[in-house]
Amino acid sequence: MRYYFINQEMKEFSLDVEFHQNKTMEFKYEGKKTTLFLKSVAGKNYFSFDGIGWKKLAALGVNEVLVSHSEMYKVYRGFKPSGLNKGAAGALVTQMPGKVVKLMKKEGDTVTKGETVLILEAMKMENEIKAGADGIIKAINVKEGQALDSGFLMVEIEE
Amino acid sequence: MRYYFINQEMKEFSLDVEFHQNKTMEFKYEGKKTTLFLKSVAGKNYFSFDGIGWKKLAALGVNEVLVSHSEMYKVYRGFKPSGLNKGAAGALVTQMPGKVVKLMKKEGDTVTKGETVLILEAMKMENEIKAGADGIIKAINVKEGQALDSGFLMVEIEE
Amino acid sequence: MKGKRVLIINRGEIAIRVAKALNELGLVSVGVWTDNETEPPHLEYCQEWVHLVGNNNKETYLNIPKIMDLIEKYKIDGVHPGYGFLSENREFSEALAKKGITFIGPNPTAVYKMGAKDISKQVAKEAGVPVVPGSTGEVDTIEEAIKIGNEIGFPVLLKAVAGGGGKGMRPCMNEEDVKNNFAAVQREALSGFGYAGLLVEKYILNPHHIEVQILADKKGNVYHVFERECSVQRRHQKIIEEAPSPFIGTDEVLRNSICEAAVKCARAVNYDSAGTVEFIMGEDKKFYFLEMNTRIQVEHPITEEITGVDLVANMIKSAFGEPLDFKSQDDIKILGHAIELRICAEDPISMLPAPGKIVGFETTFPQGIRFDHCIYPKFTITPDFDPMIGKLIAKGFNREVALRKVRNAAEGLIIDGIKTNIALHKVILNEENFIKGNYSTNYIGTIKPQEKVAVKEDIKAFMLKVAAIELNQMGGQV
Amino acid sequence: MKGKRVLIINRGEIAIRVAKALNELGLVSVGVWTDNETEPPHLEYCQEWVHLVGNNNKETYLNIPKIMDLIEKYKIDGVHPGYGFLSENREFSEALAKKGITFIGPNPTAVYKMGAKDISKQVAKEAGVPVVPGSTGEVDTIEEAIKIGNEIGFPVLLKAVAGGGGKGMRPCMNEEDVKNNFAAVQREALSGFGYAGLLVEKYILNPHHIEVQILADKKGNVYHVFERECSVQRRHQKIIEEAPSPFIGTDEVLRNSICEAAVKCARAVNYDSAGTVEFIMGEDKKFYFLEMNTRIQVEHPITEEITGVDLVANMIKSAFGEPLDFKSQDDIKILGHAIELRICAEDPISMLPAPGKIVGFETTFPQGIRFDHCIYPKFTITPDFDPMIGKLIAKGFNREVALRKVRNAAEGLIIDGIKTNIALHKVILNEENFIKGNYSTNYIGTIKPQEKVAVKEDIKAFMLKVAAIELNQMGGQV
Repeated sequence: MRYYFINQEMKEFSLDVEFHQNKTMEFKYEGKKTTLFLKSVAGKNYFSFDGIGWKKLAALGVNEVLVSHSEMYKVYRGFKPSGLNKGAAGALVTQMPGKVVKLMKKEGDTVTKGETVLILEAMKMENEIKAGADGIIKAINVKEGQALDSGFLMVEIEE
Repeated sequence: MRYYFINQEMKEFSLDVEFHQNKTMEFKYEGKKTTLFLKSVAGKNYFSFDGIGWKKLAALGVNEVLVSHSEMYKVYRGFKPSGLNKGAAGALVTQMPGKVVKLMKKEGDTVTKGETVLILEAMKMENEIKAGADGIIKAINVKEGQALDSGFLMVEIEE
Repeated sequence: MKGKRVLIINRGEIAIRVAKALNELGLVSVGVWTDNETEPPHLEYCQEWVHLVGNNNKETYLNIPKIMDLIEKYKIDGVHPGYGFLSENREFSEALAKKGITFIGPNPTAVYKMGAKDISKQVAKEAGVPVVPGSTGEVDTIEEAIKIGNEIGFPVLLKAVAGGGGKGMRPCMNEEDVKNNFAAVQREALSGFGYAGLLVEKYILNPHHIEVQILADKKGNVYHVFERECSVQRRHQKIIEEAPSPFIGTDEVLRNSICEAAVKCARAVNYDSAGTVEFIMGEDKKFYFLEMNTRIQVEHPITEEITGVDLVANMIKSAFGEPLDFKSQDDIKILGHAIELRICAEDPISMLPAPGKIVGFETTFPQGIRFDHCIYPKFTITPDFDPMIGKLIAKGFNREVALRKVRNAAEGLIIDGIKTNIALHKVILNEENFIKGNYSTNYIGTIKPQEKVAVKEDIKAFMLKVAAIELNQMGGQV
Repeated sequence: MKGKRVLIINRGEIAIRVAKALNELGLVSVGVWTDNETEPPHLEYCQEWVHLVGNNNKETYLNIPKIMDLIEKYKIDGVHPGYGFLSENREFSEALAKKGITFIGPNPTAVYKMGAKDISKQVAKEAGVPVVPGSTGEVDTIEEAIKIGNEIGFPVLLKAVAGGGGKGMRPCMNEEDVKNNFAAVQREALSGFGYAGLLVEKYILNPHHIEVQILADKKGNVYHVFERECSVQRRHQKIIEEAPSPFIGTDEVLRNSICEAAVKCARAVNYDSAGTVEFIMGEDKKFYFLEMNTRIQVEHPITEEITGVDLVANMIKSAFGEPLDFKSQDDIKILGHAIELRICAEDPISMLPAPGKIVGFETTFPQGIRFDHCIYPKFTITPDFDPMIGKLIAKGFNREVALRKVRNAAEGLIIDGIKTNIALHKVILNEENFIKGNYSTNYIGTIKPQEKVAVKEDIKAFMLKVAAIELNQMGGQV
């Protein structure tokens, strides 16, 4: 089974895994092999890389997202998705769910890099969303007061 | 669905239950009807008898035993077992798992009520098992050092 | 008091904390659930559950008429507001007073006087407690704000009159900043606290945020329960608190004078509940009255841990006219040291909110840890609510021990599926200035621990994720 | 000390408690599992897991050669024995000393002197601490026991030399009792502690069992951490403990003298670890040295709660020659009150062990509760081990608050599938003599709270059982 991990900047990791009946997993990564031992004790799951030292395996694994330090990776089990389009400097994409408080620009306006295009409120905090590049606003896909999910393309700027 | 609860002294309760899709249970007991409300919140189960006050429902229900104050009831779902034989005064049955430390009597011996027949060790504690009636020891079904489960008929006394 | 029915108009960890105290005291804890949080974990500790209809805070936790209806419908005797929401809302406490409902908090006048920052400063001054120079009343226009800024000298701070917990505040280094921020702070004030009024005040450099816990009854007895050091902040919001303050240290004279000043402020408004007097302390150890929070504070647990005083239970007893657990100020003593980490759903580096769904939650703590939280596997953190999802509190025989314990506890707190600031806390707990207890409110801004959060990819993390998903495929157990 | 590898030769809640302390101090906690407990919950807190082969305690937790092999094989630097098993076994601590392995406990000589009750009494006498009259040495025959009984006067107590925790003890009212019990106590001594030697001593009526916690380092510093009242007992085993002792109350002179007596006993054997000096106190408040337990005690948490001293962590630091958390006796103070309930798998009325399989476990506790336990849903309690499965500890600002909290906590502790003594605890916590703090070790025997355990059938309990089973049929959630 091959796993793919891809983050918002399209950074990608892929891992091959084999699950053996003796409760071990064989990983292949960049040619190197790693064995992971698994055990369930008193209703909890534990892992070990040497079969001696054990740690709790917290994740329920129900989600398709891995959070590593402060990066989020989408996880794909057994397949690699096609056509994930990278967020270009001119594409303003929500990094978190939120609500559009105020649009500072309208379609057709000229913007310079770093200029505030709109204000997004998330968790009672106001965040100024700034243009990632000089250009003309090609499309504004949101309106004031609109609630947005993470990864939503709000504004497209033609460079 | 009818449930039967029977304890060691053959005391018996039976309940009729109907599970409704609106997450309520209708109980019938001695002609009286009772409604039980059920809810799952944040991964835990709760019950209510009035739909306002809620308490946690702890039991996983995987066991067939109900412990009520200090009595244990076997639970039978949908059927009533036949031929549960009551432990007579002359039948010495283990009330808990344990190990036979010492037999004080042998088959054929005469015993008087209250006389110690054998010593059973459970949880590092020695318990003197005494005759429940005057009589002659008809059968001893255990030997010293033997480990026993709960409910095991150790000695039979003919009154 | 026993048997009284108390409605908790809050959610999350504080609703749990309040329900625990109500149950323990023999009252009936009534909790609410809303349409944008239909399975709130706090119901676990509430004896009765009530539906507060609505999809956002304005329709629910901030909606006074709707809450008054519930109170009538469910024959409620008292209300605990927790913190935030309506906890310091004068109209609410007055509406309750009119109906003869017990508000578990101070009297409306105290709420009003301390809630309006211009008045509160006046109160403190008259009580003989120094205040930070600034606007004497609300500032309605950018021009006015700039004028005051020039009078008292920049930098200045723009803050919401109704604000608190650092929300609705922005520092301005110059006139330009005032222009850029004024409208935004007004909006944040309105959306966060339902009132847009602003204040301008002097911004002290390298200050310490030190606050004193107050506990008072309805008979005029006002006690302090010592201080808390709350200087580790980001965006003017506390993320680590400790008690006692390492900056005050063993200077019992200073400790006593700041605690006494707090008692003066509380007495000046006939304070009659649990509350907190916040001070700002300069490097010269001079302190100024900042504001009084007329509610139970997020960080109250560290005070409970070092004094053994159950603040929430005593707050409830006070509200119902019951005697407090102690008879004199001398009964209240400090034993040991406590540190609290606020666990927030946010990026540990940018420190920006990062809502999402928790998919794994495990704790492996040493002895002496208290974790006040509302986390459960599959808990979804929505943008509607505060990103703080838990408070990790360690109590130790001394600061060194507390630090050792909280460090080990942070290592043992695993929350999977969302970004949290745990990684940032780990950096801070091992950073020399923090270890020495040598930090001001500029700590985050100047030491920048967030930049030391490990960003190196560890392929093992990916393997564990795979293992978890595979295990899940086979029923969750090997 | 950091990085040292420590083997925990114990199980259950104490193995968890020890592992927590080791992890917190930066040592490597190595836990064991045996063939009659292949999934022990204590492994959750152990960094490494080792298989201790065997099906019963003689083959495993009491098997010195086998343990020495593990120590060699896994490069162990130190051993923590917990309580019971080999915690007070001289041969074991000497075997470790020979190999240069750190025994986390006192030096072998102290273990020997305090472990052999005849010698320990001599030690106490010479230290100027009064002892209970009784046999000066081991009693090998029934005749000898009866002879001593007649000298010091009946009633007398037959106790195992190697015993402790009330195990291997029986009171004898007359010669007949001695005849009937002598062999049994010998057998219990042998199976429970691996040594059959017995003692005979005077049996004091309406006595209080009060013990003093000792903490000492390897440099000759011996401190006391105040007393514990342990008089609520059944079959000479404690079921409820509290600190400080309500019988000593505010009599600081008495408190100081019993604590000082304990320190004298400890100094007399150059004690250098955590330990407990047990006293028996008559109604006249005269106290006699009973024995010294040269190990961490089951009830150590209540002392930790009221003093803030982490006894287990300090015991480990002491063993590795590290300085303790405090520098003088005056650093150790009492703040508040703590009560511990021993939760046992036993019939609440007959108080006899009732092993079985736990099928439901839920807790709903107030603030200030500590629950040291090894319980998990589906945990099977076997007859091989002690019936104690948990310790419910409440800490409060004063005894009244602690009592309120522990009462509420007992209501919120649900263990389904086995009999437990929770129902008995609930009766005691509401019984007037206990509430007044007015009880001796005869409390259970004379007040008989077990007879007040509700035996009325509540049909609702049956309905809930049905609900649980039905829910389970449909996947556990509605």
